[in-house]
Amino acid sequence: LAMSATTAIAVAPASASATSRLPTIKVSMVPKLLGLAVFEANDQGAKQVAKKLGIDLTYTAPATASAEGQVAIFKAEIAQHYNVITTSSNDPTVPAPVLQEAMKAGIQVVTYDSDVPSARDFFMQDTAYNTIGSALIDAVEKFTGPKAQIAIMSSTADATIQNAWITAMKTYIAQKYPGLKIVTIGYGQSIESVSLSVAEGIIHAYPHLKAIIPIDSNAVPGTAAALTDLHMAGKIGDFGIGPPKESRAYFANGSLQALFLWDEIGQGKLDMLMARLAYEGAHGAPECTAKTPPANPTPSQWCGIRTNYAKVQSFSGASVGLPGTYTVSAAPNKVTGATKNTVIYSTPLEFTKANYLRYNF
Amino acid sequence: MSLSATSPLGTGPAAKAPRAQTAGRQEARWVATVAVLLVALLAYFCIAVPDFRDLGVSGILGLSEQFLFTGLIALGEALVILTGEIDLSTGAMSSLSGIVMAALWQQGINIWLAVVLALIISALGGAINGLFVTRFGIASLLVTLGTQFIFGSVATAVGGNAPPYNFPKAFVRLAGTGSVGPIPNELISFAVIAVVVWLLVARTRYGRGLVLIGYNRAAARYAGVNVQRTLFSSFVICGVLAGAAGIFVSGYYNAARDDIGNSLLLPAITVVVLGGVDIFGGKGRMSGVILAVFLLGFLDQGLLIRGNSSLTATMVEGIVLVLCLMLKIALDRRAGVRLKESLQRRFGSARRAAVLPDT
Amino acid sequence: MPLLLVRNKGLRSQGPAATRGHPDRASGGDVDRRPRVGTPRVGTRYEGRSLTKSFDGATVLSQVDITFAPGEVHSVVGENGAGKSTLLKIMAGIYQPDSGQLVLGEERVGGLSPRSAQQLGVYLVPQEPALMQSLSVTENLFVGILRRGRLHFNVDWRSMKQEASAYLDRVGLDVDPEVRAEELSIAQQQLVECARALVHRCTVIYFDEPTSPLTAKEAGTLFEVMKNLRADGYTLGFISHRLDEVLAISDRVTVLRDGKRVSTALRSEVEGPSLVKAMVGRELTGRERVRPPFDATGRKEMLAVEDLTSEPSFAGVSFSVREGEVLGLAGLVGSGRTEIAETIFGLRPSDRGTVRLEGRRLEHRSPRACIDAGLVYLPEDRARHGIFADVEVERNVTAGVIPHLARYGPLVKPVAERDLAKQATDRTGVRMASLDTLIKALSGGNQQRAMLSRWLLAAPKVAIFDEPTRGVDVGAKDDIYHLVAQLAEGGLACVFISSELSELAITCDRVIAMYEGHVVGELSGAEVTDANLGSLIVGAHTI
Amino acid sequence: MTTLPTPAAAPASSGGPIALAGRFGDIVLGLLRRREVQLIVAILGLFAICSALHPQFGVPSNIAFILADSVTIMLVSVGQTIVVLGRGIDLSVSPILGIAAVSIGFPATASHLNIWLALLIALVIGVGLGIGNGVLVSVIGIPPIIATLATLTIYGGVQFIICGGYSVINVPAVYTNFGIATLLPGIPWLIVIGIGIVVLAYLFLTRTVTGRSVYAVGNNAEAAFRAGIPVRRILFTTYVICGLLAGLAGFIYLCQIGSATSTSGSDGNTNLYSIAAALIGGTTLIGGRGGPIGSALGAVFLSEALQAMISFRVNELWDPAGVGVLILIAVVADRQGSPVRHVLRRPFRQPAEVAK
Ligand SMILES: Nc1ncnc2c1ncn2[C@@H]1O[C@H](COP(=O)(O)OP(=O)(O)OP(=O)(O)O)[C@@H](O)[C@H]1O
Ligand SMILES: Nc1ncnc2c1ncn2[C@@H]1O[C@H](COP(=O)(O)OP(=O)(O)OP(=O)(O)O)[C@@H](O)[C@H]1O
Ligand SMILES: [Mg+2]
Ligand SMILES: [Mg+2]
Repeated sequence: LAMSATTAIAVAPASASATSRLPTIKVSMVPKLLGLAVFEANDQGAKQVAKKLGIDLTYTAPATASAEGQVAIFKAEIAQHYNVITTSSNDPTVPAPVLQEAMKAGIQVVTYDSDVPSARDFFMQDTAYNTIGSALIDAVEKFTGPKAQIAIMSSTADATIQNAWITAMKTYIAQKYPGLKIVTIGYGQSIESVSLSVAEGIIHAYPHLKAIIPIDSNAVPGTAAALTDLHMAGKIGDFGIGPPKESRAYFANGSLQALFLWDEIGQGKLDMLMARLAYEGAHGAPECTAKTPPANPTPSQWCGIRTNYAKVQSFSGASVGLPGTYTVSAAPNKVTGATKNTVIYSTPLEFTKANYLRYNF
Repeated sequence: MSLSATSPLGTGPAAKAPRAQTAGRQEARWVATVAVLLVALLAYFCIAVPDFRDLGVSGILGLSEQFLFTGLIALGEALVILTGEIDLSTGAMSSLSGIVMAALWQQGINIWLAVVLALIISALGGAINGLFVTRFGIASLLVTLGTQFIFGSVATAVGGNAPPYNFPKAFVRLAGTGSVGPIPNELISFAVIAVVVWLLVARTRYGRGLVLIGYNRAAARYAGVNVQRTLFSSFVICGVLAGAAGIFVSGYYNAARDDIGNSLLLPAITVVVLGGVDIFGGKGRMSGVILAVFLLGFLDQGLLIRGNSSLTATMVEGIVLVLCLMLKIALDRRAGVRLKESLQRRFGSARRAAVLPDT
Repeated sequence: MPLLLVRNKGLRSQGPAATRGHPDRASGGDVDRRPRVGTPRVGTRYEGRSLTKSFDGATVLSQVDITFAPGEVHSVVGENGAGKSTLLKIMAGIYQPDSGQLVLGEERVGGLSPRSAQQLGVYLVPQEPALMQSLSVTENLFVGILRRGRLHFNVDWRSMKQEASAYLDRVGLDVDPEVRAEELSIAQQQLVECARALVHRCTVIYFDEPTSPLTAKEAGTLFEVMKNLRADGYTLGFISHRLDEVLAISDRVTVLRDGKRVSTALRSEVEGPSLVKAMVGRELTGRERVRPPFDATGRKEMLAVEDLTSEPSFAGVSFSVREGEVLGLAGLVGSGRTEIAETIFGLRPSDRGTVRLEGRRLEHRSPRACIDAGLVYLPEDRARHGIFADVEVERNVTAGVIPHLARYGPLVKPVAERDLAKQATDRTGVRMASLDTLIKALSGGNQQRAMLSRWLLAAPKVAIFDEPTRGVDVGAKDDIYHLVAQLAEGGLACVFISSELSELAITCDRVIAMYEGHVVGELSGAEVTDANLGSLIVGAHTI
Repeated sequence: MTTLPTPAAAPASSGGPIALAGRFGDIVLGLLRRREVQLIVAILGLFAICSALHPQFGVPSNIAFILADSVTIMLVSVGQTIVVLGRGIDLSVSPILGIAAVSIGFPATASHLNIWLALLIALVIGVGLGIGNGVLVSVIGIPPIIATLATLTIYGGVQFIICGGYSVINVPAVYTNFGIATLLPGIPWLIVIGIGIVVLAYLFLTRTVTGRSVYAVGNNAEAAFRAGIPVRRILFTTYVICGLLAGLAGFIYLCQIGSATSTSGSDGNTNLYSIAAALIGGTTLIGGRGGPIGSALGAVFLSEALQAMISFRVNELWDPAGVGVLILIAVVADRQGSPVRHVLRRPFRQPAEVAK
């Protein structure tokens, strides 16, 4: 990456004595909806580190994936004087006014997984679009050979991330495997039963299909179930983006070749760290607002990565047990999909028949 | 010679007749009940939920921005339900109207013009419902069940991949998040519209006809009410109000979405029923509906602020609906609505005479 | 729960020989597989003792004693709201009395429901037949006691169909038992109700105003059925506002007034005038014309109907009415009178023909346009087309003049509305607690008065009254005749549709007779008599 | 149009050959006027057209898919039909389905619950929730549309609470195998079960006392009450049966989809599709007319039409609109059909007295 850190803020692993001095802050984690394994895994990770970071965590979400439902929750959280709201938004625009209202009320907003670009302090992007796109297509090509018909199963036509992934895949195919042809994109509406019927419809409609790429966590089991029902397991390749646990049965019966995803538990941890950092950046130690931040701040000097604090561009994940350094983007990047003030969480993990049992999300 | 003079019956002692059983009193009592419940609810939240109390007057009024669009839909829905019909397409209509407005604006049309055009589209949608109901004589439940799907799909199609957002400031302030002092603009708009609809139902000729149709459609026709036109226009008004709700929603969220209204239909019907409108038409008052908008809305918002999950809030609303209806049935029964009658009312066929074509 | 459920099958064979026509016999006395229905006991006395009932604090029946004896038709008469229907409904288990006892045969029964009453053999034929319109006649007959087949829970259609035909024969009804109820006429449906009572093995059968929707001829058929049942030892109760019917069919007559029993007497001991006096508590004017002969000279023609046609109901109908004239429209039920009136009033389309009001042609008629032009129509079916049952009297009365209620722009002024309603109801003498009373709480006669008030408010020039005295008691009828006379006196042109020839004779200046959708004759002045009308309407003297 | 399944046998034949020919014509016309026959014609017609235009549409696996896909909606809509015949409506079928699916799904994955026991539990849950609706409607007397609107939210909440944030995943193969097993190529077991239930429902409605009472109550509750039918008990029964079938549908859903979430049932629009199938099948919402066979065919037709839309690459966003149009066509056909019925039916019998 072109961007390099001018100053790395190393967040030292917090010792018990250090954390006790941190003021406890109220943080909420509002995923798209309740009951989805990936979000529950985030929650699991977040819970593991919350106490250490001095965070009083609330995990709540609407019953269905509705942006209005999230807005109602944000509105109530403003009234409840939360310090930081972290959310995976159901819509890039609908919650913007209320999140802006929250920011005006002095609440830091961190989005993860799904952004609200105009109303947040920071966004944690799951992974770079181009990385996951090329990883998928490489795996597909290995299965089908260079000339093949493939199809994509997405959630809805206006799902931002899915569309970005699709674009990334198309770009990569155009560059590297011109023989691959995306014949159709099916939309399963983020509902497993709908995904199932749509996938079966596609399999019937395209008898020469070689692979199918479900890129939404409901489309993955739906598509695999369709392949199983139609006795096409292994005849049509199935490579998707989604969590492995839901699809163990399909790895086992061969109707699913590979899944790509990031470590959701770790993502929950990083989300908490970013919440703390955002809070500290706004309210924290005076050093953080200084022109030149200290090179090695103590835990009591948690320095933020505030927007107006242009020099601070990366931080270490060590305090929550994540390896490496995370970089905050200063400007949008078409290839990775990062926008301003975005942290890209990780490169995708690949789950296959060989390793799927090791992951519990 | 006056007739009553020739007829001893005509001047018989009034005391002999059954005690006055007034519809008005029954309805007024329910409105009062809803008002009491609303006050009690607010009092409870103010006492028991510090975060709610801390919002202050303006903050509490501000909460209403969250549910007034449901209220707008409920007003129109109440109009239709008063005639004994129902409109299930209002939620989809809101989505459609918001998205049409946004799409037009994106095409470079002035936002206010776009608003007007979206309202016209909503009126047309309402007119389609009305047409099927009056001209083809199809039960509105069926018609609007069908058009609900259709409006929804059209909204999705119009919205395309990237529904528009970030409308002009003036529009967002007026329709969405602005306020005059502590009073949100949306509340002001709602108040104005609510008063107009209330007057329309309670005080105008049109409203008189509307309610009579709900009580007995055939008799209304024989009494000279233009049943077809009144029914038709009730669907159009309902469509326009749903469309207006869609525009307010879009303004409030500063974004349009093809499914933004879907979640508004059931709460709107709940509000109407909670407000005391009989689902079979005729009985009910707009004032009850208007109060119920706030009752249900504050219940929902208050529970969220109390720290309950939105799921709990919805469930509590369902339970409150059942309890309120049980209370209402108990009150009405005391007032003498007997089993036979309630059976007749619920299942009898006479009241639901088909719409005869006007000649 | 019923205290008494007779299950003894043996009793049936001991029943009086009078059961000769019983279908069970005809079909060879099949094994009865119905599990729950009691065996009929023809020859049962059924008694009500000091029955009291009130609704919402208003006492409707107080301390009424009545005995229905086997082999007798016992009529209950009284004004509207006297409590007749309430009494029979209590007897049939539809209402519960507040106090009092019911004694069937020798045993007390209590806590009746319609179902248990039927199991005991008591059935009420309601005024409006209440059949399941989309089900077959067979199913309607057996509803509630569907024959079970061998498997116990399944339905044995075959045996029921056979029986159905036998029962339909018994009530003189020649229809296919498979036909749906909605395809039958009202009279036929009434007979189906009657057959249903027999199917349910009911031996105590009540008829609540069965004849009001029927013609004299249809009523005659029903009376034949009733007489046969009486001869077979059934116990019959009957309500009617038509005293001639009551006198013709009854063996015993009970008079109710204001919820109290005034008298019970054998038919041989009562006669018309005394009965009326007992019911109303005063003498009525009787059968004399209620107004002086009409002089047409100098009177403007108000309504002129020319060649009005609406196939297949009626064709080529022409007539006119003058200012201050009462024109009668006579005919059998089904002769097309209501259709004519509804066509004139714009409720139905016409194929051709014109309607003129004061010489001006009324085009594109609708009820609203007609009312505004000064033409009103009092519908025949008050319950369905007239009243708004759950609405206050006030709004019922002003419903016809809604456009005239507006005072401030489009807004209605409540005070003005109340004044209007008050004037109009005073004029017709509606008896009610207040204008805020729900109209359904009024008796039939008072509801009809309220309807008349509605149309008086519209200040009409021409009024069509369709069966204005249907289901209205004698006293109220008398009032309505006088009201019509009074209105005509004031210059109103009236069209008076009635199936009761005698009331046409006393109210109308001129009568035209309809037969199968055509005008078949006209009588005026002294020619208007029951006898003349009677022969015209059956098509005997086509002119 | 919506001919009742009359228990009547054909009328005894009589008359000469002309009468016979006429009678044959009558029978054909009569059949064509039945919604069930129209639907079969529509299903076969659509199938013929689609198979002609699309090589993959007519293959056995696609047929099996269409049939299996329709089974859940079929079962729910048969239950819905029974409620609607009694002049009610049940808007809570989606969460009933969902609750049944998740409540057996969790023990099935966690402790390999026996499949038959699971089926039993699903049915018991359906009955229990149906009883809830029945109490609100027939005992308390809340209008059905409102009562079930309330239980829709309440049951939906219960489904969430049961899930507690987790989804049912990795349902054991015993279940999923059951979901995809076929009797013959193109004939999945599920459809056999579906047909079995439909036949039972048909027999129940036409051949049993309780079933006939449902029609009577839907036709005219007041008259039914007077005829001694226990109206409330019958209404109660309809909701219980509807719940039972929704519970069964939940079991089948779990077997078919192999997973269940806190929004299963609701997210697939089960409510509306079940009502739509009933309406398309000729059951009218005013009660007393229609039957389960029409609803089942309606469900198959819906499933086929949606599959056709997928095959011809119509964007999924138009699926709901397709359903909406089908509903409107069905109800307009009903309406427009009625004058035809009046013309075709046997001549109106004049009352006896009109004869001279
Ligand atoms: N369900 C009810 N609720 C309240 N009042 C009732 C009810 N049924 C009857 N009443 C009242 O009881 C009184 C007697 O009614 P009932 O129907 O027995 O009179 P009736 O003699 O049959 O009159 P009509 O000749 O008009 O049929 C009337 O004043 C009526 O308004
Ligand atoms: N359901 C029906 N289907 C077909 N024809 C009908 C039906 N009902 C009535 N008719 C016909 O319409 C004509 C007029 O009927 P209707 O009973 O309205 O006449 P009416 O003279 O007003 O009788 P009433 O004394 O009841 O007022 C008759 O020819 C009758 O046979
Ligand atoms: Mg009576
Ligand atoms: Mg008539």
